[in-house]
Amino acid sequence: MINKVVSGAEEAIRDISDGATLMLGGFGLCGIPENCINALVTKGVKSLTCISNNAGVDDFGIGLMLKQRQVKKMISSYVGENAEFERQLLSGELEVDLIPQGTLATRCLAAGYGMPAIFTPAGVGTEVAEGKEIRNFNGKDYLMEYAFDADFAIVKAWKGDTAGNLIFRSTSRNFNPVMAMAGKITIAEVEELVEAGELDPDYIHTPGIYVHRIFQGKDYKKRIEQRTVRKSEV
Amino acid sequence: MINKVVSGAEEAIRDISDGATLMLGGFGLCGIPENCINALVTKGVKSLTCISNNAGVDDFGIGLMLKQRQVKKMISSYVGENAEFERQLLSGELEVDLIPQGTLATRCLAAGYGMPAIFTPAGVGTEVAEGKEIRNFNGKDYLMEYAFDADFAIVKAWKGDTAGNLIFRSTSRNFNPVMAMAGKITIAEVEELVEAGELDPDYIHTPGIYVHRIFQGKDYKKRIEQRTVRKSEV
Amino acid sequence: MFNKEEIAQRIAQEIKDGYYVNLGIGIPTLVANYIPKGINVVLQSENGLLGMGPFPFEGEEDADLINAGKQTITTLPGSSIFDSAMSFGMIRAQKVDLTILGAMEVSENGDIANWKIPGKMVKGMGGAMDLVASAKNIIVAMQHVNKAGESKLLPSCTLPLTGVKCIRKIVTELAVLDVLPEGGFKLLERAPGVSVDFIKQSTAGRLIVEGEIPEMKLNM
Amino acid sequence: MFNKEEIAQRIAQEIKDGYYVNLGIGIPTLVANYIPKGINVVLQSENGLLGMGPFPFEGEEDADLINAGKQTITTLPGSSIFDSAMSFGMIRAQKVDLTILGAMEVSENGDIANWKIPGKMVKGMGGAMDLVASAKNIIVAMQHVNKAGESKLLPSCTLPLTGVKCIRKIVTELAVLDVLPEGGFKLLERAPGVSVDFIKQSTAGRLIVEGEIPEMKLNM
Repeated sequence: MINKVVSGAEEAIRDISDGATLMLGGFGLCGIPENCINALVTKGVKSLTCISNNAGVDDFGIGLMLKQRQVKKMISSYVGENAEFERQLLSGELEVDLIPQGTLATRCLAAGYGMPAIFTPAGVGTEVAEGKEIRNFNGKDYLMEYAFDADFAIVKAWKGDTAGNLIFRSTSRNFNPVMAMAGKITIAEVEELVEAGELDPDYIHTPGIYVHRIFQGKDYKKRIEQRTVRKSEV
Repeated sequence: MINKVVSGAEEAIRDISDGATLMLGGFGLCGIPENCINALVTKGVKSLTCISNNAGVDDFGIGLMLKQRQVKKMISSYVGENAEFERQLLSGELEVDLIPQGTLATRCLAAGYGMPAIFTPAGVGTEVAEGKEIRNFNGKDYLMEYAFDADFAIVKAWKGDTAGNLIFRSTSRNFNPVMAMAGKITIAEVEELVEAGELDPDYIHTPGIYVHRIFQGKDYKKRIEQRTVRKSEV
Repeated sequence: MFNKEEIAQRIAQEIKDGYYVNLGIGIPTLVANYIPKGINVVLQSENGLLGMGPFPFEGEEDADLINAGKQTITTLPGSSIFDSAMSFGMIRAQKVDLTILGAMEVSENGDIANWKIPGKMVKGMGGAMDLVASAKNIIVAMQHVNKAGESKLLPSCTLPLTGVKCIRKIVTELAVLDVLPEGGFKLLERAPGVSVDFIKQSTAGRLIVEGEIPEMKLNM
Repeated sequence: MFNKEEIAQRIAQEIKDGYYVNLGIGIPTLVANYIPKGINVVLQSENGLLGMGPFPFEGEEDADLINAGKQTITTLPGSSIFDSAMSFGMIRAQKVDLTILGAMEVSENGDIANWKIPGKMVKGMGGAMDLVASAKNIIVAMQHVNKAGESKLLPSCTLPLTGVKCIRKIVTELAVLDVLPEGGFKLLERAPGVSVDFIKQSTAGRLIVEGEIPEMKLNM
């Protein structure tokens, strides 16, 4: 097997430079690559285009990069819950491209599966359709949307092996596998890194061929955005 | 959960009638829905269009349906290893549409993911491209290929639960998950049927929403087409 | 007049045995509490879960297990997890039988606006555009009039659209209405104590009233 | 002149550390036996496996574990299994570094024909059209001439094509040749005991010979 292990976040992001286009996995704060985001903040790389379903919160996730004005453009489906984001957007410091969540996911899939474009009905008849090719199949209109072209995809998995195979836990899977397939260079941080052979080949979510660098992350905070509970039955 | 269990192959295929379009999972003889094929042979339903990567061998798999002249048309990527197939093809009794294997898989995926068409470079400049729309993206030509439209998808899984969730074993996975997603009605036969809750949600290959009927098959032969071995080291 | 819980309760009656259902944020989320006993329904959460269960007990929250509203939740026996591409794949392929979501405006031809107010901070459409463009059956849960007292059932939407000609049914605090394929809000039921005239006054789009309009009933 | 094993051995030298490689049926399959020691290579089988291992020991065959040639095989530590859509997805996305396959004909502009002979029973293209249309680096392993003694390296293919302008390198029993982007077979090496003249006679397409042509060497 080919060994994809790097020492840590710093080495993993070593060649991400100003102006790069990054995909960042996660949904809300769930399943985000915490270690790599912190390393990007430390490195201070600027003018990034970030493709990520959400933009974090003020003091966590991509919000940390926004605070340092490292992000030039966000491509997301939903960017609420972030006051600094709002300030930068309204002041014109930050560009935002809002696209439907399914379109976001499928444009990642398209990149990972070598399909230059896909068709989706999402956004037909809305401002999302402006300037896009519309095509009718079987009586229904679809927009043609292009595969993403990202320099780096940065994802967070639960377990990974030295060959780059990844397994995600519960709904922290979300965008991580489709982004892992879509980066020119894919970086995976995992909660537990094991030797090749320790993961069952039948239950790999992302085959190692899609992953270029992998490392075991540390100090995961795994913050909860909306803690909703019911009373314990006694 | 919604219970998808039926009593067996006979009940599962009860409403498959003459002229239907079927998808049949498997690669070669690996992972084919043996029980349902046998039930289709017993039922004697005719003029079928079968979408399947291969056409079985003379005395096993889809070959059994061919022998009884139940198949009007095969849509496959590779149909060797079958003398009766060859005879019917050369005599004009059987129509065959040969399409690239990746195109076959991706047209299933397109159906399962609600994408009316996809773009692939496979077949550009060859007879496969005849009559098809060619489109250039980033300097490379692609064919536009349409999603399949199958009345039934019939797949074989290793384990399944009463909610229709499926897990495949080793390379018997092949076309089964993509076809499972693509049928208007999807029938799954499994080697072991368990109660909902016994399979780990993180390791489901095909979510139950795609499966309409499930049953525990029996008497699996799981024939090997090319038995290749090396001598045991003593 | 109905309150939010009652709107949710009335919508729950539209859910049939064997349905896969996607519930939006707000009133739609409440629908889960009123699914009729004895029917089997699976809730889809578009961040990648089929078989969404109730909120976890205190102390059992799992940061890795949330719904599309980012709330901590649980799974149920028979649940499955998948990635975002498959989630929206099954939505586009119409494997989800019913989508219930909120709206700012609905037009009499079934257009919906629910994601953007010009001049205000736009948070994004999330999965709403995918859901309304794909679902075969969409019910809107909303207030009949906005906070300024203006009708949200309009001849045509004034806000930026989320989807066109897609809404089939609307349940508000005042009424249950079908959106007819040929256009127009057909009044089906009125909330207890609400007159047809009041519904007429509260509906800016074309309201179709035929025969006696019964009161909404909540099956308890 | 080289035999099939030697052709495979020579091709194996083209494989670099860290490559993901797809091997077609026939001579290409033999390449697996000659991958240089000390480099790490992962074999992809397009029926849905990364990390293909050797044939199983007698009695350990598993009907559920086969390669694209339908042969029983094994996995290796670090293998992964996936469905056919993902398999061809990674092929189309050029995640596979090198594809090695057989051919009936190759033209001097890199076209390949390897799936159909008019008048004969056609078995199908399998995954060959996907592979040749997608791979960034394709080596053809074949005999220089067919059984009738006719060259298989042609000005243009006479058989129905599998793919166009896609072949980069050819290894035969006589020679190693590059297919130049601008067209033409550039002779790189000749098999031991084979003269440049003999290669010229065996090559119907435009052969480009520049300078001294070394003998193929097999790193053992």
